[in-house]
Amino acid sequence: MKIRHLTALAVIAAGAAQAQTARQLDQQTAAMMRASFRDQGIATVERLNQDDAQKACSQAKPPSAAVAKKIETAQLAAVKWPSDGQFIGDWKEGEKLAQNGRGMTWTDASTAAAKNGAMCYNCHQIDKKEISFGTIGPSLWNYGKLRGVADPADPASAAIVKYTWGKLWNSKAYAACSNMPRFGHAELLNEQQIRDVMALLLDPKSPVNQ
Amino acid sequence: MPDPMRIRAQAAGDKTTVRVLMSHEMETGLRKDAAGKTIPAWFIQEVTAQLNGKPVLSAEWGPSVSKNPFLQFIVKGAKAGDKIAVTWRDNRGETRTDEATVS
Amino acid sequence: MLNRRTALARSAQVALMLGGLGLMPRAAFAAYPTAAFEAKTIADLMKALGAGAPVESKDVTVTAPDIAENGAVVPVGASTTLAGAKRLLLLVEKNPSVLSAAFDVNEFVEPSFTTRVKMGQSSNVLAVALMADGRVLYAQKEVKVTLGGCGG
Amino acid sequence: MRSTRMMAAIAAATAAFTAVPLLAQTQQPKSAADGIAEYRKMLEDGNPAELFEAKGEDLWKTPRGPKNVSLEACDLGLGPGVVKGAWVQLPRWFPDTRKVQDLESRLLSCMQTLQGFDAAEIAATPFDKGEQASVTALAAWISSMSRGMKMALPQKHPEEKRAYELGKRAFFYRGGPMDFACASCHGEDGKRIRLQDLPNLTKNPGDGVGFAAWPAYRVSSGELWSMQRRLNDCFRQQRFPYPGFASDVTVALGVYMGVNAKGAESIAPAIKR
Repeated sequence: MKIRHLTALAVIAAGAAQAQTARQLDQQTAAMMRASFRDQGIATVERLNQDDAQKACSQAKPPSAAVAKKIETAQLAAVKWPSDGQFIGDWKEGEKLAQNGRGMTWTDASTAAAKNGAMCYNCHQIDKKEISFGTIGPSLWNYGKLRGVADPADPASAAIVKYTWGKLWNSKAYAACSNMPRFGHAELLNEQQIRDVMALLLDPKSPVNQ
Repeated sequence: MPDPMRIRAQAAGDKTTVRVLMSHEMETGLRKDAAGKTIPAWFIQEVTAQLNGKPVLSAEWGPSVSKNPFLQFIVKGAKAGDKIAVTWRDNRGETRTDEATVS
Repeated sequence: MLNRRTALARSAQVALMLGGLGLMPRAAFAAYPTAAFEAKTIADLMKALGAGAPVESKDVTVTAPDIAENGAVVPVGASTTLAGAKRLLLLVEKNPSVLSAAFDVNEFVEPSFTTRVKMGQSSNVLAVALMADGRVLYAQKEVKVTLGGCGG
Repeated sequence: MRSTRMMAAIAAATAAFTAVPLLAQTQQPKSAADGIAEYRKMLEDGNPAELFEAKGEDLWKTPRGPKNVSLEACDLGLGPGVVKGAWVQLPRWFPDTRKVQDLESRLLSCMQTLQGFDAAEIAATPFDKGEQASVTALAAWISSMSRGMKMALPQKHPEEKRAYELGKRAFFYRGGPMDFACASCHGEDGKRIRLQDLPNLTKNPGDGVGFAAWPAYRVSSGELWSMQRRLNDCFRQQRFPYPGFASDVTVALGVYMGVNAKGAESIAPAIKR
C-alpha cells in the first residue's frame, strides 16, 4: 500500500512530463518499427499499419470495456455470412486445413487463401487422435456434440452454427483482443475453406464429435 | 577442410564411454533445393576408432544418420591417459581424424 | 586446406600403416555395403546381408524415445547381453532405406552403440544382432514422430 | 510433477513383477508431455552446439579480416577481451558506439573496428552464410562462457531504460494479416504451440528458459541459431515483414526479454526442437 501511495505521489510530482514521455515513447516505437523492418517477398512493411482493433490491443493492459464493445460491434458488422446460405462443408478437408500451419510468411509464394492452412492445431486440441496440439485456445474436442448439435441444418442449431461461422470469420466480433486470426475478414481462408473447418467442428460425422 | 570433432572419453573401471560429435551435413540425396533441383547425397559412410593406435571400433552409416552426428560407444580396457582416435570418411572420400585423452 | 586428393592420400597412408601392422579393421578393407544401405524393406536388407529371417529376442535391446519432438534427430541405441554377436544394426522400418547404421562387435568394445537418426514418419525402430552362429535376433519399438512448432 | 510421480509409481509396480518380460516393459503408457521430456533428456548428452562453440573460440582468437587481427581486444561490456560473464549482461549501453547493443550487433562493431570487416555488409548477408556464420559461432562460444551464470542486464543508463520501454511496446505491437504480437504466444504462463512449451517472456520464465536458452542448436534445421535468428523466425511466423539484422527493434526486444529474465540461469547454447 505504501509503495503504491509513493508511486502515486511520484506520478503527480512528475505530472505532465511523465505523460509526455509515454507519448514520446509510443511515437519512438512507431518510428523504430518503421525503421527496423523491410519488405521481403509477400510480407511488405504495410503489414505494420494497424487497424483500430490491432491498435487498441497493443498494450499489456486490455482496452476499456467501452472501447472493446465498440470494436466488437464494428467487427461483427463486417462479418460476411455464406453467400449461398451453406455453412457446412467437408470435415475431411477441414481436418487437412486444421493440420496445415502454412501461409502468409515471407517464405510463402502467394497470399491467395487457397494456399493457406487454417493452423487450428497450433493452438487448439481438436480430434483427440492428434496428440500434437497447442493450448493457446480452448479444446475443441466434441465441439458440436457438447453444444447439442445433432444436425447442423436443424433450426435448433442455427444460433451455434452462425456464431461459429462468425468466430471463424472474425474472432474480434466476439472478443476485441482475441488471439485468434480473423480468417475470413483478413482473407486468410475463403468461404469454402471456412465451410470445411465448420464441418470439422460441427458435423456429427466428424471425428471431433464422436 | 572438415571441422574438428568433439570427443569425450571417460573411464569408469574397465569401461570407457566415448562420446563423439561430428560436423557433417549428412545430406540424404532425397531433398530438393529451392529451385527444385535434387541436392546430392553427402554423408559419412565409415567411422573407425583406435585406442592407442589399436582398432577398436568399425561402423558403417547410411544417409539417415542425423546431421552433425552423435556417436556413443564403450571401449573395454582403456585407462586414464590413453589416447582414443576417431576417424570418419564420407561418400566424397573426405576424411577427418581427431583424438582425445581418456579421463 | 585439405583438398580431396590429399585427404584420399592421407587415408590411404593410414590404411597402409594399419594394414602393414595387421590391424586393419574389417570395414576399412571391405567395400561400403551399398546394397544393404539401399534396401527398402527388412527382407531385402537381410537378403543383401546374406542373413536369415530375424527372430525377436529379449536379449537384444533397442533404445529410443516413445515420442520424437522432431524427426530430424531421434536418439536410438542397439545393444545385446549375448556373447557371440558379430554385428549390431539400427533400422527404421518406414524410412526410404531401412538400414541406418551397422556396428562391428569385437573383443574391444561393448555390444552397445548409440547414435541419432532421421525419421520421415512414425515407425518401428529395430536393433538387430547378427550372431556368429548365423542367428539374426532383434528388438523393436515404435517411435511416434510429432508435428511441431508453428508448422510454417 | 504429478505425472512424474505417477511414472515412478508405475516403475515401482513393474519392478515388483519381475516376471514381466522386458519387451512388455517398454510399452508403458506415457503422456505426450512425458514422452517429449524423455526425448529432450536423451538429447542433452551431446549437444552439437559444442561444435559451434569450438569454431567460435577459434574465430575469436585467430587474426582475421582486412586488418588481420583477432577479436581478443573486443569489449563486450566488461572491458577489452573479457568474455566470461559478458553474455548475461547483454544487451547494454556502449559509450564508444553510443548505442545499446546486443551480442551480435556488438560483434559486428568489433569486427568492423578491430578487423576491418564491413559491418553493414555482414548484417545484409543471409544467416549461415559467409561472416554471418562466423557471428553465430562466436555467439555460441561467448554465450557458453557464461553458462550457469544468472541474467543480469544493466538498467542504469537512460538509454538502457528507454530500450526496455521501446522493447515492451514492440512486444505487444499487433499487426500483420493474423493480428499477432510477440505477446500473442509469449504473454501467458503454461501455453504451447503444438507440443512446444511457450515461455511467458513478460516476466522471468525460469532458469534456462526463453532468453536464457539462446543461442541454441536447432534440431529441426541442424543449425545454430543466435537470438537474432530466433527473433527473425518469430517475426516470420508472426507474418510480419523482415526485421533487419541487429535492427533497433531486435535489440530493444532483447533488452525487454533479458531484463525480465533477471536472475534466470543461462544454459546457452541450449538444444531445441
